[in-house]
Amino acid sequence: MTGKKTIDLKVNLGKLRLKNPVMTASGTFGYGEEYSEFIDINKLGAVVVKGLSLKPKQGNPPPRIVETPAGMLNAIGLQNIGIENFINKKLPFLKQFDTPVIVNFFGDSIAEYVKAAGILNSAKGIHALEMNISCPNKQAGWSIFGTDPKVTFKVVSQVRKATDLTLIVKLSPNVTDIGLMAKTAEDAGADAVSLINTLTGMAIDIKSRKPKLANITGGLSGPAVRPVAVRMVWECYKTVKIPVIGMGGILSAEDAIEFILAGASAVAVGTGNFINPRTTMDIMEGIECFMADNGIKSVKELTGAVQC
Amino acid sequence: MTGKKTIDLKVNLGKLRLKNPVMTASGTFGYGEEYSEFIDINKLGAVVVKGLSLKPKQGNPPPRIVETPAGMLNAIGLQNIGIENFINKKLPFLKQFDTPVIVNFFGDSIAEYVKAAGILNSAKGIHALEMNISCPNKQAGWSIFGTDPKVTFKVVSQVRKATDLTLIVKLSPNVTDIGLMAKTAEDAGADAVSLINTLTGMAIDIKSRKPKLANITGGLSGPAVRPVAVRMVWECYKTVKIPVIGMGGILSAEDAIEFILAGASAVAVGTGNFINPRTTMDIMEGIECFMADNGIKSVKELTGAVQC
Amino acid sequence: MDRLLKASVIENRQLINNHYLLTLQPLKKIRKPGPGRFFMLTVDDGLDPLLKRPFSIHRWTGGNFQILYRVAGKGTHLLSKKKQGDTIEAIGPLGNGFNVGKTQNNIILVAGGIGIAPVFALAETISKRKPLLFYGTRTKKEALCIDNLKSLGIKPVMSTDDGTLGTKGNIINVMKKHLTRSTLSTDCVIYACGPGPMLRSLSEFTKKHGLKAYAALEQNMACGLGTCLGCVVNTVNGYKRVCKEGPVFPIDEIIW
Amino acid sequence: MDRLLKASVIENRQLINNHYLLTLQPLKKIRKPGPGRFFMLTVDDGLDPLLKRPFSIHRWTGGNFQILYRVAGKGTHLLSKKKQGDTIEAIGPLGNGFNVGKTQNNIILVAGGIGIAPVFALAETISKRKPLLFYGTRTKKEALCIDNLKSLGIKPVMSTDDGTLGTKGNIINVMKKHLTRSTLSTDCVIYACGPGPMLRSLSEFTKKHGLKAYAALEQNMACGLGTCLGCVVNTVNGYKRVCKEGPVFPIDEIIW
Ligand SMILES: Cc1cc2nc3c(=O)[nH]c(=O)nc-3n(C[C@H](O)[C@H](O)[C@H](O)COP(=O)(O)OP(=O)(O)OC[C@H]3O[C@@H](n4cnc5c(N)ncnc54)[C@H](O)[C@@H]3O)c2cc1C
Ligand SMILES: Cc1cc2nc3c(=O)[nH]c(=O)nc-3n(C[C@H](O)[C@H](O)[C@H](O)COP(=O)(O)OP(=O)(O)OC[C@H]3O[C@@H](n4cnc5c(N)ncnc54)[C@H](O)[C@@H]3O)c2cc1C
Ligand SMILES: Cc1cc2nc3c(=O)[nH]c(=O)nc-3n(C[C@H](O)[C@H](O)[C@H](O)COP(=O)(O)O)c2cc1C
Ligand SMILES: Cc1cc2nc3c(=O)[nH]c(=O)nc-3n(C[C@H](O)[C@H](O)[C@H](O)COP(=O)(O)O)c2cc1C
Ligand code: FES
Ligand code: FES
Repeated sequence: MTGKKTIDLKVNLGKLRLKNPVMTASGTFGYGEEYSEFIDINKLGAVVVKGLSLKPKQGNPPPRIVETPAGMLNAIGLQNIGIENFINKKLPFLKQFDTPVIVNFFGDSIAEYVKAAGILNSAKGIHALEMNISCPNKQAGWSIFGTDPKVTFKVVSQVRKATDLTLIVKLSPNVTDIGLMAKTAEDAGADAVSLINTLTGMAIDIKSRKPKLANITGGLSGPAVRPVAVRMVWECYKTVKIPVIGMGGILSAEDAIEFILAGASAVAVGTGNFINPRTTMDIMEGIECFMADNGIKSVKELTGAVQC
Repeated sequence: MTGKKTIDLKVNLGKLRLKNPVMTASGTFGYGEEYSEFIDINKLGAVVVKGLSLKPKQGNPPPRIVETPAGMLNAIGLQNIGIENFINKKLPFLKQFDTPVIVNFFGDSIAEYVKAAGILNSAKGIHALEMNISCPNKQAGWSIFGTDPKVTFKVVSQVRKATDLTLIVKLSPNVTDIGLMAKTAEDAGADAVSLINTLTGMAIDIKSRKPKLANITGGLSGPAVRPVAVRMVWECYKTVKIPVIGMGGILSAEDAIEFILAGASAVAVGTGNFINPRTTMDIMEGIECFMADNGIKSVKELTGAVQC
Repeated sequence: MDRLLKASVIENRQLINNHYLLTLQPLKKIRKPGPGRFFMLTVDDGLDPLLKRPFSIHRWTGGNFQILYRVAGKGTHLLSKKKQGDTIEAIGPLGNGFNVGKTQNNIILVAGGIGIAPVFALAETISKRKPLLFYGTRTKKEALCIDNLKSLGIKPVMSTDDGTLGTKGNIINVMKKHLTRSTLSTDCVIYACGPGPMLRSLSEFTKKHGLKAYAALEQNMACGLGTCLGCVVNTVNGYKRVCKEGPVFPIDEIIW
Repeated sequence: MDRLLKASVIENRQLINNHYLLTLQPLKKIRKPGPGRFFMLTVDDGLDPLLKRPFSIHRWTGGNFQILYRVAGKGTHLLSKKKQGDTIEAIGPLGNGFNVGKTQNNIILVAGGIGIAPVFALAETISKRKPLLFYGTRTKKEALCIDNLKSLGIKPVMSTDDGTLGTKGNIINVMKKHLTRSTLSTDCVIYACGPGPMLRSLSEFTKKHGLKAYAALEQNMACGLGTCLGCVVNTVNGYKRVCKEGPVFPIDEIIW
């Protein structure tokens, strides 16, 4: 048995160093403030904040969420306070902690993506960028960033030029070939890919005959999608050389280890934060125990260690 | 209120007439024998049998199934007794009933698809064919039939020439644009599309570090996938003029009505048969009650009636 | 960490039909929360239902708190199966409750259906100021807390959909008539909780008469903490989170 | 329809650690099933766990049947929470059980761990023919049914992993020694149930000595009826369904 003391949880995402592989998933952790009551943010591998755009966005009308079997649909519509407000009002809070801040962002055009990346790049206290090219709440042809490899290549390589921060590309699972999308991001200069974003879904109230979400469709997350997410992480791990960040229905250390074995260098907890705000901490401790029990010294040994 | 007597459950799939919209999903109902103990097969809208190929197929090694949150993964590997054995040994049983028999089939090449369709076309007692172009248990480039529209068009139009039976094309959900796949099937001469087949997924046992399925990946079915299935049925309904057959996690009349409102002309029950062998019967009665309670005369009025 | 807690089920009493009163003992000490605030409760340990469910604080009795709830679906059905000694995970108290000015008199309370749960909590807090309570339910049986209200010296003006208790019909209409008959002073403040249509018609009434009113709203919730942005309502100042800025809002802010 | 039934929980008794004995009363009359057959039981009403779980018939007592089970995961954990009066949905009896020739004497039974559940059922059926029972468990505490076996006149040859009862070590080794000491007649037939490794080493032994043996196998199941093809094992005659052709197979057919 390896004592807990000698266990090495450190992982690297490009040039970014994390003290452990457990991050938060964008859009499920706000800008960190609310959860600081429940967990020690200093202990997190990284904080990934709610997706930001150049201008504040009001998002979709309610109802925005609905529960589904072992999952939930959301159609928040990327409501956010805008990059400027984030930098001025929210980043100072996050800077207090000894934990990397990863900013998830998006744009309505390549130009907006590039501009956003540029502004974020020069703000102090941001350690990495996560480009959301995958939100399924479509507006005016918007979803093509994440589903058409040509467009993906274009937007990622342009953003690459605009920032020297670690650049993570967040992939959509709503594609035929996830490996190809990961490869495209890698070729365009991404330092890592993260997946999965939500699967597009829909639920209908049979009494009113109306969609349960005002936006009609929404994104499916939670344990229901986990098998799909694990498979996609495994496919990406086999296809690209850059690190893969896995997420999709992670609620426990077991779940997290499943993703790591499938090929994830780090994992993110999304819906799990809602079910229990301490989920990230429990996972971290659970991974440590698992490693101690199994004599594993470095969590890096587990990445992709599934025996197929 | 409409009395139950005047309720019209009849639906059409191409030239095929069903007495009600509740069918069984391929691979979950065997060839009907086992379930005849639990339900009256005469009452079903249609029976869809386990996928058949020209030659018998032994399928994948075990373990072949594993439960996941509100769902299950299967990697049966299309084990089947072959078309000839089916016609000689199983079809006679099904012919006894006043219920259309829909034969699900697949091939390893276009030639095999065409040959299979031809043989099935000349067997007496088969009412429609369902082409499985979507099984995710890939072998040797096999999955492209259901994910590359060009190949899909080719195989469907060739099969179309080989049969004058109602031809249903069963679509894979593992694609970027399900509407395009449905349109491709329609353009190639399909009389209907059915969806969804299973979503490709994976589960890993963290203790042994091995995939829980011997085949590594498998197909996810059950309530977990329902929101994805409903969304895809809705997209196909908007895109094509031919009838859509909806399935994916249907366990109750409410679930079935959700699919019908999204655009399904008929629905199929898969995993639901395992949970309770009487699921199809309960759904049929539940749809009837719903229609009586809501003064709906024909179930056709409900197809696509979601108010978006 | 203070607001993440486990609580032990002391009692889960069926009051009538699908209405239950759940008494919980927090396994650590928590301070008495104000009326209108709420807890997110785990209704089951499994993955379906997945999310916690929000419930208002109904009563606070010597360190225990009570939830008055109606079985609305799967989650509340499972909650109704909890037995004495079972443990429930809770987050709370959450949100902004009813904030009654210390000197405010002339208080009018309006409750529709299970909306009595938080309205009773408020009534208990300010009972000495003799609030006027309008309370509508579907039928006589579903008129809850009547005895407890009496102990507080409050005799609600009732209405029921089927006329089995009080006036037949909708409580806002009853309130309108009642308040027009008596002198409708503009320094009164209304606090309400109930179904959407009730609150909407209340809001039309208060706008018309320039009255101050606050309503506790409901919305599907995932986190209850303000992070998921799932529970917003549309207000004159944009979308606001029911779990964080609410659940109690000035009624004239809400865009119905 | 006969094999789809509801059953009422009469008792769900914890025997030791994570082993329970569940007594069920079918809500309609069913015939006594043979040993080695099984039921698919609903462990929860929700969607997670989704599938029914297979359990062997352990005992049949005046119209009630008993399931002897070990908590292995989520489903069996939920099963262990069932209380008297709860209703469980069941399908069964299913599969092909132990088929002992009417004149067969010289019967050897082998059980490993919870494999005692169906092996006991068989022992009870043929107890008059004085079967020899080899029974291995992890530890003394987990040796179940010993008293009931005694009432049948059967005193098992025991082994435990930790040596707290019987010989320390694996039951197949114990059996090997025992059978070599006594005269190993070739007209004996072995019936076994237990973990995979146990059955595999039993099969090596029986092959070597040309003995007839049958084993009850386990496999993940979805339907239990033979339709999903999910539960196959590899045999010399190709894949066979544990739920339909099995769960009892001639041990020499199985490809381990
Ligand atoms: C701040 C707040 C306080 C509340 N206080 C009480 C109370 O004191 N007593 C009481 O009986 N009820 C209260 N509710 C309503 C209660 O939360 C819902 O009835 C419950 O969540 C329904 O869950 P279910 O699984 O039984 O129903 P479901 O089958 O999930 O749905 C039934 C109905 O409840 C709604 N609903 C489902 N999930 C939620 C959710 N997470 N949040 C809000 N609504 C939801 C659905 O939209 C649907 O209309 C409150 C709601 C909020 C937002
Ligand atoms: C014919 C047959 C008879 C059985 N009889 C008994 C018995 O009498 N007493 C007893 O304690 N156990 C018996 N079992 C085993 C029992 O079915 C499993 O322990 C149970 O299904 C585990 O469910 P779970 O949710 O608790 O565990 P999970 O968390 O789902 O899994 C724990 C382990 O059980 C296995 N398992 C899960 N689901 C199934 C399934 N549907 N079928 C088979 N294995 C599964 C998993 O592969 C895993 O190894 C029998 C199994 C079969 C096939
Ligand atoms: C309410 C909600 C809001 C989300 N917002 C964002 C977002 O702004 N940007 C983004 O890239 N992903 C967003 N996601 C997706 C999550 O980051 C994550 O990829 C997904 O939910 C799968 O993980 P999970 O199953 O653990 O939730 C959101 C998810 C949820 C549930
Ligand atoms: C065990 C199993 C076997 C299946 N075999 C087939 C098959 O042979 N051919 C096919 O087209 N679909 C097959 N399917 C897919 C189902 O027909 C259906 O499309 C899918 O399971 C979704 O529906 P459900 O969630 O109701 O199960 C199979 C599904 C399961 C679970
Ligand atoms: S419930 Fe998540 S923000 Fe209100
Ligand atoms: S469990 Fe379905 S075939 Fe055996």
